[in-house]
Amino acid sequence: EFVESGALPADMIYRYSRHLLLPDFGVEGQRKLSRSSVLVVGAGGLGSPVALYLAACGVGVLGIVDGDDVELNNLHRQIIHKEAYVGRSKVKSAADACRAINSSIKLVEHHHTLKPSNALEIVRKYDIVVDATDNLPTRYMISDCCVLLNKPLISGAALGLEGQLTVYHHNGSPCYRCLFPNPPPVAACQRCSDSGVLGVVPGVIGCLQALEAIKVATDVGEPLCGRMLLFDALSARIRIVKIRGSSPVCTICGEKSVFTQEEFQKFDYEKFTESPMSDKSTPSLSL
Amino acid sequence: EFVESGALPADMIYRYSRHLLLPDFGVEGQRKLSRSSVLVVGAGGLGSPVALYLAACGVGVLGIVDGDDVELNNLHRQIIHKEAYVGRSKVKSAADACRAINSSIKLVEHHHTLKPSNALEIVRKYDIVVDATDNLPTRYMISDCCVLLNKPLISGAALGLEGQLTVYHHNGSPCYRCLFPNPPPVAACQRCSDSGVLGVVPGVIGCLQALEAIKVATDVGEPLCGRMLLFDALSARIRIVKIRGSSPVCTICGEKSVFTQEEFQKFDYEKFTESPMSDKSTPSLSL
Amino acid sequence: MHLTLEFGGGLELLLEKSTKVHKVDCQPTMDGSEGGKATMKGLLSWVKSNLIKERPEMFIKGDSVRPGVLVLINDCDWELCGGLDAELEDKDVVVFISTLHGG
Amino acid sequence: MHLTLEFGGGLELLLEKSTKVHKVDCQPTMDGSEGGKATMKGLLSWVKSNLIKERPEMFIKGDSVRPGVLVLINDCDWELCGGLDAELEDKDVVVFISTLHGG
Ligand SMILES: [Zn+2]
Ligand SMILES: [Zn+2]
Repeated sequence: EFVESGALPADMIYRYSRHLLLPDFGVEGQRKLSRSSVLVVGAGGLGSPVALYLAACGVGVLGIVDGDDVELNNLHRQIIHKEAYVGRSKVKSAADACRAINSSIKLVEHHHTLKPSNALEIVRKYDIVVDATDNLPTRYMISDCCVLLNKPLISGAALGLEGQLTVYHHNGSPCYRCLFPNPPPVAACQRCSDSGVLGVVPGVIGCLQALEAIKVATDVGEPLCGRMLLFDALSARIRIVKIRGSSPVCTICGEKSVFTQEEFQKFDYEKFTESPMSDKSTPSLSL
Repeated sequence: EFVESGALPADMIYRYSRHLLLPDFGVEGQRKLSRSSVLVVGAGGLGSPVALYLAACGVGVLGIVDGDDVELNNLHRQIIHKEAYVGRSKVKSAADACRAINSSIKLVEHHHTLKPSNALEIVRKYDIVVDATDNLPTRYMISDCCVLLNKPLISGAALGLEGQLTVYHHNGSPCYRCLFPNPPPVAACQRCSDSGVLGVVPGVIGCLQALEAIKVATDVGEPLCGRMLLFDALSARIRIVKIRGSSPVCTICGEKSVFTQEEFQKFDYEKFTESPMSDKSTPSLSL
Repeated sequence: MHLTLEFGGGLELLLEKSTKVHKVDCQPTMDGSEGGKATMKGLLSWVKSNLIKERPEMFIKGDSVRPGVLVLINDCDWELCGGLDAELEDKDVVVFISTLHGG
Repeated sequence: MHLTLEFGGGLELLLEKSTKVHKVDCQPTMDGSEGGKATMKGLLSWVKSNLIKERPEMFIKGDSVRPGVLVLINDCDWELCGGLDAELEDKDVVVFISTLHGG
């Protein structure tokens, strides 16, 4: 769609020259990127670097979905949003920032909260999905949706001074339900608004998510399939561990799964996890 | 200077609420950040996330030094610069972007190439220095300067699909000369303009540099002193290795060092490394 | 036997002083004897009795860990090593980490 | 003895197919015998003869590595393990990495 075939256009050669020089990446990698479409779910702490780096590197289509507005207490970590956008849509703010750094890619703004009722329709249009959300029910929902539509899912999370990253449902890797068939007790579902997060921690994880998306889109290198990265900012330790593969008995991605798109659309993820999808509570600080 | 004492102002409490909630960071961490000053040398691939995250998190004074102008072929990785700034000063572009996300911190623009003749004067004003440059002679110069002025140096590098990170001259860690007393042969000095770099690789390293700067500024956690992080994007492997401490026989930071500020100002780093300080060559691509 | 136990993702809050890394000397056999096989099942029981200071239901459910906790033996998912029946050896590193949801 | 040798920071370009990780079986003793002590000095010589395919001056200078190369034995700077005289054991992991300057 964006690059027909053969040689890249001259302005692209100049813009992406530092990519084209890479023996492991080169013209073929850049062409694959320009033909790929990536959906970033969440324009927050993780989504900020994901969207900026995917826009800068030249993916063909970048979709961003988020139903929230920018708040001042987002800005300590959500570097895609300017003060001038406080009170306005996060998706608009993020898309404008991406356009300003690369006007040559196609940006799609999905100004909704992703829900079972709209997720299939939105996710279907993309090759790769990046989970940059901040709550448990949405994480289950996105994973189920990606299994139903057979899309690779680049999943990152950050809280406090720690971060986690893996690629679900790709090259034999598990889905979220393979790893976590049952949701944790409600008391274990801490959010950034409850427990805080050091701003640059989602920055590190988000950059690594953008990298994994690029690797999956271009088929270059070894993505984090069947492996999980565990990041501890305080001690500056990073562990990359081997995790189980896709489970044959998984109720969603397993061989005998009977989970359908219709069931997905009716599934109550908030009830399943006993946890709300939106995270708009203001922390009560007594200092 | 920026926060006098006692409680934080109300707008700061709201803006940084997610930091204040962190038990390991809290009000004391935020106050230390707001009283710290950090100099970022280089507003390029590494400097982009470093400057954005340090501005967002609320360091008191953020200085940026770079003598170059924004070029279109920077934009695939230098996410702080907008297309509208192509042809204009990188320092101005970066400072404007930082101001837009946090107008409450002080930004200082040093629109020069850092040289032995001006480095002491500029570096002296800051508590912490971040090396986000792209060439070997400047790396030796910044390290020597930081030893002379006794400043911690957060040093990152990225090329191709690899990155490296450590903290020099802090808590007994070595200086650059302790590790590399002699410069490598000229043929080993590849640059991004020669060999290319995948845009998000300096993104990952730059975020980690911002994190280390925050840890040093707030005295929270264990900075990467006497350790080096080695990042391989292709295989998604990260190694954190133990490196030697400060060498007693180092000609710069060692006990018997006789290196003075006067000698520093006259030292020819380009001749020492047989390598130029500026990196303005355009790659010759035949595609 | 000497084991290194690490807790993360918030699980460290259940331990004294929220310490993440614990180097311990224990006999995580089913009857605590030196001779028996040291298993993860024995270790979970030992951790619950000896390290967890509060809210044990945030760590254990039934005879396993609660949902949402990943267990790693020498950087490998315990599901690949036998789960509760996985045998432990001297100097093994066992990580318990709660999955994060924030962003 | 079995060793894992890794090359990075561009040094892999000196090897066949630019392969970064090499699992090798070698006797890096000074005379190549099985009985002698395996040292880093012996290993450098073995690597130069057996793995380096081009521009050896980009890897070796004199009897050590060229300036700008870090050597790590089991994730530890070889300067802390004895440098050229460091003794190697079976299954050790030795990393040779060239320092990067880009940004
Ligand atoms: Zn599954
Ligand atoms: Zn030194």
